Amino acid sequence: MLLQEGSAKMAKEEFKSLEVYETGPTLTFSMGPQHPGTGHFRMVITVVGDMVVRCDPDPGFVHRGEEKMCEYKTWITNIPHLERPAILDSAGMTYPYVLAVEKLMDIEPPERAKYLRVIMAELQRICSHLYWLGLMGVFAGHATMYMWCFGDREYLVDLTQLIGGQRITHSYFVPGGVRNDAPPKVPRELVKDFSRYYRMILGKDYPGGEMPEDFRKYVLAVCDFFDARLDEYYPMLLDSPIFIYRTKGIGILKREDAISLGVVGPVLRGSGVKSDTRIDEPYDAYPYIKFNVPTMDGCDSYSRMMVGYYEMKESVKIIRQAVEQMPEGPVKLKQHPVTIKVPAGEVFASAEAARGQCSFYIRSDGTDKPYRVKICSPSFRNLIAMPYLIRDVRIADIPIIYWSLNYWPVECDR
Amino acid sequence: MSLSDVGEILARLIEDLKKKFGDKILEVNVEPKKITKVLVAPECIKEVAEYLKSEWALDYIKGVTGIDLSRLPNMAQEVLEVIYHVGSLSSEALKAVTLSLSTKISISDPVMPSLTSVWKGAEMHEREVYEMLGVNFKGHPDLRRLLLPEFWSDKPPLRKDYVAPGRER
Amino acid sequence: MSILRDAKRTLMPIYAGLKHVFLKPYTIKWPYENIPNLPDEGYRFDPKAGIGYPGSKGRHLLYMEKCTGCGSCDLTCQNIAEAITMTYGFDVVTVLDEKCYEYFKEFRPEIVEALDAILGSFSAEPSCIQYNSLSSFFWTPTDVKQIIKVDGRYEIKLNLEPIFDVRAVEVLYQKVYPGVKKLKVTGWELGKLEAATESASVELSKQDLTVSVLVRKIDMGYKQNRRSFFPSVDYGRCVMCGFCVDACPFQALEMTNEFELSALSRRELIYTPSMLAKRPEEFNITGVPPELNVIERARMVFRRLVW
Amino acid sequence: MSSLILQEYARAAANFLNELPHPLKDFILFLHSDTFIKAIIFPGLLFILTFVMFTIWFERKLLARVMVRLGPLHVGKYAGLLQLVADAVKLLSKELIVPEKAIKPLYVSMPILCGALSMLIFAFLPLGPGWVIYPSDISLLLVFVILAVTPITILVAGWASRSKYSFIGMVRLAFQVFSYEVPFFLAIASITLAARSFNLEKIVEAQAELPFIIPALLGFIVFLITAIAEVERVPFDLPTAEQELVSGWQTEYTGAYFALFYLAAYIKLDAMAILTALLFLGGWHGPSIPGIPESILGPFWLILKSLIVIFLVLLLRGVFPRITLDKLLDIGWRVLIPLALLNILIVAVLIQIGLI
Repeated sequence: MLLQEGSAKMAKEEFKSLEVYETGPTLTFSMGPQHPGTGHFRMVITVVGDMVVRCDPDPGFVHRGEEKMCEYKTWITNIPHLERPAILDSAGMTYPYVLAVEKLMDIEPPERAKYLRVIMAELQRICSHLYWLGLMGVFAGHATMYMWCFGDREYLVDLTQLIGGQRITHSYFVPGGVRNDAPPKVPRELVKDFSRYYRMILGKDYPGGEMPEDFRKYVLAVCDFFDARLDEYYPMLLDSPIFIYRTKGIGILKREDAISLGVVGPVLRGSGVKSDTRIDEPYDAYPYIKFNVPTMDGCDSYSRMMVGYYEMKESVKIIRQAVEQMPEGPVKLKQHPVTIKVPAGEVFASAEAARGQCSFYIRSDGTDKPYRVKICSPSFRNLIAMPYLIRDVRIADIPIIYWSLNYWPVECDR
Repeated sequence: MSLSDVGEILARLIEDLKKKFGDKILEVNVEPKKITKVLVAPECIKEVAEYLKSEWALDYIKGVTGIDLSRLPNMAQEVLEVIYHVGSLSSEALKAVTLSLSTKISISDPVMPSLTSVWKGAEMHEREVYEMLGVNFKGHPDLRRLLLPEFWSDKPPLRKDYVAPGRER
Repeated sequence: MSILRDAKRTLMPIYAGLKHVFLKPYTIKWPYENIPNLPDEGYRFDPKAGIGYPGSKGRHLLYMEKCTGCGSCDLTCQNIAEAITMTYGFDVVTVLDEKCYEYFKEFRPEIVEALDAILGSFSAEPSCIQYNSLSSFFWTPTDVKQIIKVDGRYEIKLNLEPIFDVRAVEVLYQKVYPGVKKLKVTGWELGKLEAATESASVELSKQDLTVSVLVRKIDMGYKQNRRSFFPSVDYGRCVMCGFCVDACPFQALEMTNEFELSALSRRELIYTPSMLAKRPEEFNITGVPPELNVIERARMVFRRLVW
Repeated sequence: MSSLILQEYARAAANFLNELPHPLKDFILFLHSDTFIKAIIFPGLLFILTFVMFTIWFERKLLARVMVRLGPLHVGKYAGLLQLVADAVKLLSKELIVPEKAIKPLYVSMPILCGALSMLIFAFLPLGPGWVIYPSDISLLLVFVILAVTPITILVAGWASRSKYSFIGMVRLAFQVFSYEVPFFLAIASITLAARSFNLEKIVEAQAELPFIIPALLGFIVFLITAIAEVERVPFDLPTAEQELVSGWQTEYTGAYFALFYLAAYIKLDAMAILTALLFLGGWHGPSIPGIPESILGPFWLILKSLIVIFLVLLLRGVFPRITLDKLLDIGWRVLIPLALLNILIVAVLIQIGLI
């Protein structure tokens, strides 16, 4: 039978942390790796009744040895496969790598490239956060949010496609700049298609009649559109009493715990710690741009989600400023496009990816390949919070807490 | 915070460490913008870590790197290096600081004390280093396989003598 | 008051949902509708300036008249996806001597009549090669593309466009050998087999007749690339990063905005240099699936039951 | 001339019938009878299937439009009308998997029982004056009995699957059903009080002047919420919560078994909508249109009213997240039951002062 008398004893031997619920039958089951709620990731969950006693995260189902792979590939050809772990946020993953290699080579990218990098990184941060918010809806049983987020995400993906050539995984950043300049013009059909939605959502025509094909103005128009859309998300999901009931007070990670566990990104900021690599260790064009780092003091799933929501608003602000301030000029240092020489040495560099601080430790021995590349990916650093949070909660709260960490199995496993 | 401030703080930190621990600090590698690394012996790494946490408020672990140094040029003996990248969040002045605390252990007997009691967040990182490089962390609460498959019976894959299948050339 | 506010917050989603019913959907009915967001230009790279031009990173476009066969793209891709392979252009020729020609005249007169006709007035346009026709080895008159009489022998070409592969042996084994082996049943015997990188041949004999199939490297007439050494791309592996375009020092590779690359087998995803040299518009792919009639639709629906 | 021939044929047919053995004759006469036509065509099987098909299509289209997408497009000439047929063919052609550990007789029989029981509800629902398959004086009670029994088939199905997710889903369903049946019945009780009958036709007749939604508004709200919970729709779809329990109690069911459960859920939804229209919205009463007989206009109004209810229930799926079990029980015992009791009080007072 499912509820065996002796299972509590068995579980006690198996799991040392089972102290509180010594009596009473327990049920142990795997969530994942084939589960609509977790993705390529497994949690071994032990429950007593409806309460979760223990959660044992088991990553590694999508581990592909990125760090070992880096040792076999050259400095530039590492870039396409380094962005694979987080395809929605490929800029976030390659950004610290590129920064680290630049520090090793002691070079500085041209000014315009810095702004283009910021635009690209922020666009992808929004894309990643939209995925987060949309799937948060799905995990709460609200499929509409997912569809809205993905519908609106299209216009941001179009922007990244115009700049980087592809919808995702652009391989856009290289040491010494970016691979190509932003296009001067936007395809006419896209502008026509977008202006219809602009009118539909904002309820007004583009100021001055027809929307121009100029890239800068188009980006600003998309920013306006997206701001208006963000305001519509709020009453639909984030202010809905049921959603607030589902997330508020669920999965509390206190401030001290957040610091001592070493979590990053919106999880850390949702616990009230104001920490952002873009502010603390500013890189590229971030020092020239004014923006806030949203934090929430709730320390719960709702705070984390709201931090993500407000971060999207901040990112729109950053993109607006970057597009307006972007100077003319070259976008890349003159160097060989695929073979670069990197002097021996070691470096530790960080950048703020969508899910939090992503750091690279790189050691070079002066050859054409890295000696060791260590990726401290944000999801891996947030993984540790999972067993602490998924404990003494209901089964229904597991997906909510899991997804409020914005955990991305591939990024964790690398 | 400007770069010079960070450099100044780090310089003070290292001076303080040298004064406090003396010979136990084997090597200091300060490269502005790149890395600030303090090499200590494995026996006293816990002591240094506790000092850093209590006196310098370095309470935020950013990552643990393990490297197999045996294929580096002019490397006398085969050693593994384990580096703890730590920063601080409770102190506003130290937010931009990343200190790398490292230790070297021999590849034949890779044992070192675990720092999970100092930095709780190092648990998963140490588990990863354990399975990827075979470093045995003494005192780790739950030293188990993390990312590799259950049936993995080959060498630790991030050691240099492990060659990925299909990459022999 | 808080109850009222809660009620309002509860009803707001219903209002928002109802409002969206009247919006135009985001959905693009691809492939029945065009995708508006595709940049017209493909990604290109200027080796002199050292930067790329923005554009879509879709299928590659190869300029055969610029490619020198240096293999930089191959070298770069080896570190990324191992999708690019440098391949030679090969020619498959069936050589008949006089005696053999007479034999065919006796037993398969319709073929030889066609051969004669083609030989008499040869000016056929080159068309796309049909690999399958080679493996059967039994020519039909339409398969024969060119016949040349050299030193009293007849050389029959089944393809005018070169077959690209890494080695001649591969071509022989993959394209010719399966058909040749079938011939054993009808009394033909396999004779001398010569297999090398540059050329390969197999001899077939029946009584005193000898036919040989020859795979040999051809010169496509590009001055800078006498070896006909061009990259072919396996789109089952390519990640479309475009670093091969960056690596080409002669601007011979570009990317296009063509992204509809699906195929029914892995083999069809390997694009030979002659396919890469075609511009997307020359492929003339509409993307719209064919209209099925009722019987075909029913078969698709019931295919599980039928099996 | 032609009428003569017809008469001839009729006479011949009557002779033929008379010569047949008794049971067969009875059967053929039954096929001609009113009851049989009702059971098969209008309030019966064909109508149910068409109504369910329309409901599912409507749900898909409506949700798609709320989500700013298009919904089914290709199957069927217009707007994917026949998508459900394609889905049914797909489901029926799938392999029927019975888990190794499952209790096979129960596992296999429960979907059939569930589908049959939910169809049985329609036997007692009048869809217009006289349009009822089995007229009964206690039709409301019978409907309620069947509605109370169908969850038990699901409980047994979840138990018989012997899977952990099915088990948890089943337990959730048990909590949900047993806590929501009480307010559900209390809400109905006020109606029977007001109409002084358990006969659904008489209940509708009693609403000729005033639909019961006006005196029993609280009861309507309670009834609607509990009805949504009874048919396991969002936001009360905990037993089959995909993100938590894969698919709850139906995790192990495939192919035709799954199709039967799926169908049963929508039949129950439709039955609930019709029941709501009958009990609260005045049934088949509506403005009469000259030239159209009452027997056709009645069902039209009733179906229109039930469609409005269905629209509301379907829309909720697009706009609300799922609630948790503790909140569900909290609402059920602490809010809905007092509300339902208050509603009975109000109705009783209204009866006492002679307003109803």
